[in-house]
Amino acid sequence: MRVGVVVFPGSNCDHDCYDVCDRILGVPTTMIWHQETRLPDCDVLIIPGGFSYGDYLRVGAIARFSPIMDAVIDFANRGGLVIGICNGFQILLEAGLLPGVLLRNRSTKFICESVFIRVESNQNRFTRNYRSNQVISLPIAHAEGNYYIDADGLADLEEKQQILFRYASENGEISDIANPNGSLENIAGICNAQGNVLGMMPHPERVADPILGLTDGIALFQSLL
Amino acid sequence: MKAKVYISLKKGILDPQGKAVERALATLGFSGVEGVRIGKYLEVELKPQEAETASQSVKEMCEKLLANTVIETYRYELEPD
Amino acid sequence: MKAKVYISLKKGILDPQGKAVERALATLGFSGVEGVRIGKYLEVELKPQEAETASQSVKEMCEKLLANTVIETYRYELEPD
Amino acid sequence: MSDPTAEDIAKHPLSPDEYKKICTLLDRKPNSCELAIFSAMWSEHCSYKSSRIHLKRFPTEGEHVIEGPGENAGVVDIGEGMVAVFKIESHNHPSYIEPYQGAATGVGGILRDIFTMGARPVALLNSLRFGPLDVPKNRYLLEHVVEGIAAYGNCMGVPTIGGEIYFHEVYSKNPLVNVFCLGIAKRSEIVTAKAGGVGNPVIYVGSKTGRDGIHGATMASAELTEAAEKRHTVQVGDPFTEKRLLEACLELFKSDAIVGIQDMGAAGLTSSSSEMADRGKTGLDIDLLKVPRREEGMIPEELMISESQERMLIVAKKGREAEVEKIFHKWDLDFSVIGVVTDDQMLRVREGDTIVAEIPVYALTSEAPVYERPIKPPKFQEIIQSLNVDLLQEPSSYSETLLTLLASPTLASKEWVYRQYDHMVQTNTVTGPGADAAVIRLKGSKRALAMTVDGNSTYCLLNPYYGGAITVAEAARNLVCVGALPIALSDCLNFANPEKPETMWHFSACIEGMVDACERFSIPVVSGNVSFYNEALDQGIYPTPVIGMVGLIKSLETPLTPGFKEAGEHIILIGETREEFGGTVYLKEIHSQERGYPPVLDFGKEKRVQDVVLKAAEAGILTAAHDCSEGGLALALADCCLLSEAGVGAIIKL
Repeated sequence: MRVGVVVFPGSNCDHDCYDVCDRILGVPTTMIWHQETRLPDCDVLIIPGGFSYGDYLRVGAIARFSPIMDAVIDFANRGGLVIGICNGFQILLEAGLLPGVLLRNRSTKFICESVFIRVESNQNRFTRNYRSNQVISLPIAHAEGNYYIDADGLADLEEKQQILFRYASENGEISDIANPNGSLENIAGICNAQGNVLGMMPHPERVADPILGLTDGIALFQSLL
Repeated sequence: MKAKVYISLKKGILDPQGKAVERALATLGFSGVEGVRIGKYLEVELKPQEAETASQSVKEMCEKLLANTVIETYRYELEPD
Repeated sequence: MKAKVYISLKKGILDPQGKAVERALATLGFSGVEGVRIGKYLEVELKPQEAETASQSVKEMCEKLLANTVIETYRYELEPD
Repeated sequence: MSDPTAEDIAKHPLSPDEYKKICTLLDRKPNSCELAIFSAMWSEHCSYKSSRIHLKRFPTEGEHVIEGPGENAGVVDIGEGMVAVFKIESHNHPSYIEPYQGAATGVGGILRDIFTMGARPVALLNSLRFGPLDVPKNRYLLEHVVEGIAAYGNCMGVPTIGGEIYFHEVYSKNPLVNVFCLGIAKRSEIVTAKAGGVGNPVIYVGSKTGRDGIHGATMASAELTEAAEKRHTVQVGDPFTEKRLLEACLELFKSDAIVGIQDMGAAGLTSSSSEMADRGKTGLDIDLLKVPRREEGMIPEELMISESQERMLIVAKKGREAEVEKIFHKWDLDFSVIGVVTDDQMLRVREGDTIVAEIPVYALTSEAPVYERPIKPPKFQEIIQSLNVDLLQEPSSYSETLLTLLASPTLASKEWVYRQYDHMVQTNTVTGPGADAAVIRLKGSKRALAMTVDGNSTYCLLNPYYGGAITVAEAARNLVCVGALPIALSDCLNFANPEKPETMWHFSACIEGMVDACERFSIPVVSGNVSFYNEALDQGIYPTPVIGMVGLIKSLETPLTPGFKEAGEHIILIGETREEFGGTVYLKEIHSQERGYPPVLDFGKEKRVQDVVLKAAEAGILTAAHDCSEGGLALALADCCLLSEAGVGAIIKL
């Protein structure tokens, strides 16, 4: 299993994702500079969090046109595994690999805190190490995490079980109080129809090392092995 | 030559920043406000060229990058120097 | 009644966002671009009222909240319904 | 270049004697560009002319110290071949004029001071002071300062892991924005800021130059009168460019292609060029025509003192320019060879062939004026130090009093602020905001670093000596409470107008207290900053020394945090409790008085208390630790219960 971490100017969580894959899981991991046009051979691509292009104009709007993106889109369309975390999720949306859009948080403020997330189903490649409806604690850190999609799109997501993570209360209840940024139906993470592209706002790479406390994120990375 | 581009959120799309400004205006005592929507206003300096070609390229810029046509609409005006 | 407010950075004030978009347009092959400045475009819905009073209160809104007059300038138009 | 008119001279805050000294040093009149250069370099902000004689008293050596004050940041040895590089700096005046950009560029500046030394910034803290929150303008300043800090730090991917916020009337017109940054590097990778090697190229990298912050440096040295709020001096930050500048510089330092580097901070090109030449004992010849600019018609003096952000000055080895250019080209940054190192110890600035400034480097640096300002205690000092406790009415309900104190903005939870800071990026944060001190682990090692920022201006008002000493002790206590050995500190000294003897009385006495505490606790000062003229319309701030202190945890087991862990644990109070109400938060919030003598600090006893707690922490027998500071024992206990995840209470036998 070989992992590739795509690095844009302004990416911040590239080193964090690299550290989990390389140091904690011991998986061969390479950093891929956004100006490359071909991908090294790898089985999983991680598009990390951060402020690609300073989040200028629209989050992910400029990164979407980096030279590497055509190769990433082609890799995804051929069934390769792609995970977009936070800014990475926003880039996948701008690139059309995932449906919907991420708007400014309801509070208009940047939010960095641990939140409870309910794993909607473990039938997907990325969530197979969790139990369905399991409640885990993952940190979020964003100002534009307010997921939106029109009614048809939402119906489509639900019908094809593409909603993998929702913001929830500690006992797994989907409520507005448990919704930190105003996302439609508390959506925190979705996959595409084929299930090989995952986009999520929470940061699993930040809860993978016991020294930092909880490790609810490691199971997601282990699902790639 | 200058292009003035106005990008707004489509009707029905949530505008948290607009709501926040609306609330702030109320607390400042502006009673006559019924709604606020916030969008982007871009000024693009263009090399002198035919209005027709300029309009075509500005349209393309908006479609490709400046606006996210899923949730935003755009309009623009051209101003010869 | 609707007020359209345009807020721009003052001349000379650095516009990192405009710079980034300008470069992005260049990499997308739009060769005719000589500069981009990004500001805000607000639509403020107002209760029906005299144009004079509306204009006065919109001006005050800009001065007090909508524009950061240290680094931004503003202009606005009023559109009766 | 024309000779400056009287009006030109008046534009710069140079005294007539200073102007005369310039003429003798040059043995001719300075032209307007030279005058601008002198006025920036001899400003209070850059030359420390009113504070230099007092700062000399600080102990700056120690077992861990590698680089003390004088470089861009202090460097301390943290073992296993690694070093920590850190500094705290103020951006007070710009934050009053434009809070978002003022605070953001403060973060940008302190980050550059760290990575210019070759270290990757891994942690940010900040110490903020505002006027009371019932005044709308103070709410506006707080909200936008926090947003500016968050926007810049978050975009740079450097976690903001701790800090403090105070609210007090004296800061209404003079908010304080002090930002602390710490970076990590291998000892062998440290880079210094010397312009060595005659003939080596002088290279400008980063953003283009504009008229940002013109007179910024001198503005920080001028009392903020209402009219003098210079609108056009707003510096605008671009964190996206700085992130590329950071990665480009760290990539550059892996090669040995450069001799020295310095960030262009206050007074931009002027201070970086003359300070690098001064350290290298060389001269610089720079051509302004080669300086990338973003505005037309900029005259030499504007280019020399502009404070446009995200720019660095590099001296590379002759012949290695292309190698350096390739790196900055990769990161899409401006690169331009603007001059060469010379051996005549002159700063020579030209526009093509015409010389616009020619000044001996020593005239700008070692010859900068040094003043021993007059000192006189304030008239009411005895009065405010007197406090008759018997006149204080005992609270009718102690519970109500505790709730009132907990609800006061200075003591209340700041979660709604630090929730806006990404305090987890880089996955090193073991203990984040809200604890006594923040702790980050060092990947690949059992060691960890703890850091805190602290200040108590009320104590410093009532007795500056003890106020200064307690500030050092307080920071050390916070580190010991997370199990860390205090190893070094950086200080940011925020004071009012130094031309007033009362200000200098506070300044000198505060430093004396800090010096004694540093020596008794063997904690050296490795870097720092002085911010004077925090005074507007005769309302000066209280003396506010703020300290950023760093501690070392040799082997991080389970992190020590203030929250009680489970019922049944014993609560132990270490140290003597005396009846001391002077300068307490209780006195201010409940009786709205700021009087009396601050708590007496017995250095010997304080050191023993700290050592005992540290030993107990290292032995792993503590499950929680917290120091009694503002609000005393009651607030400390309340914190320990509120911060406990086990939802426990506490029974105390007085």
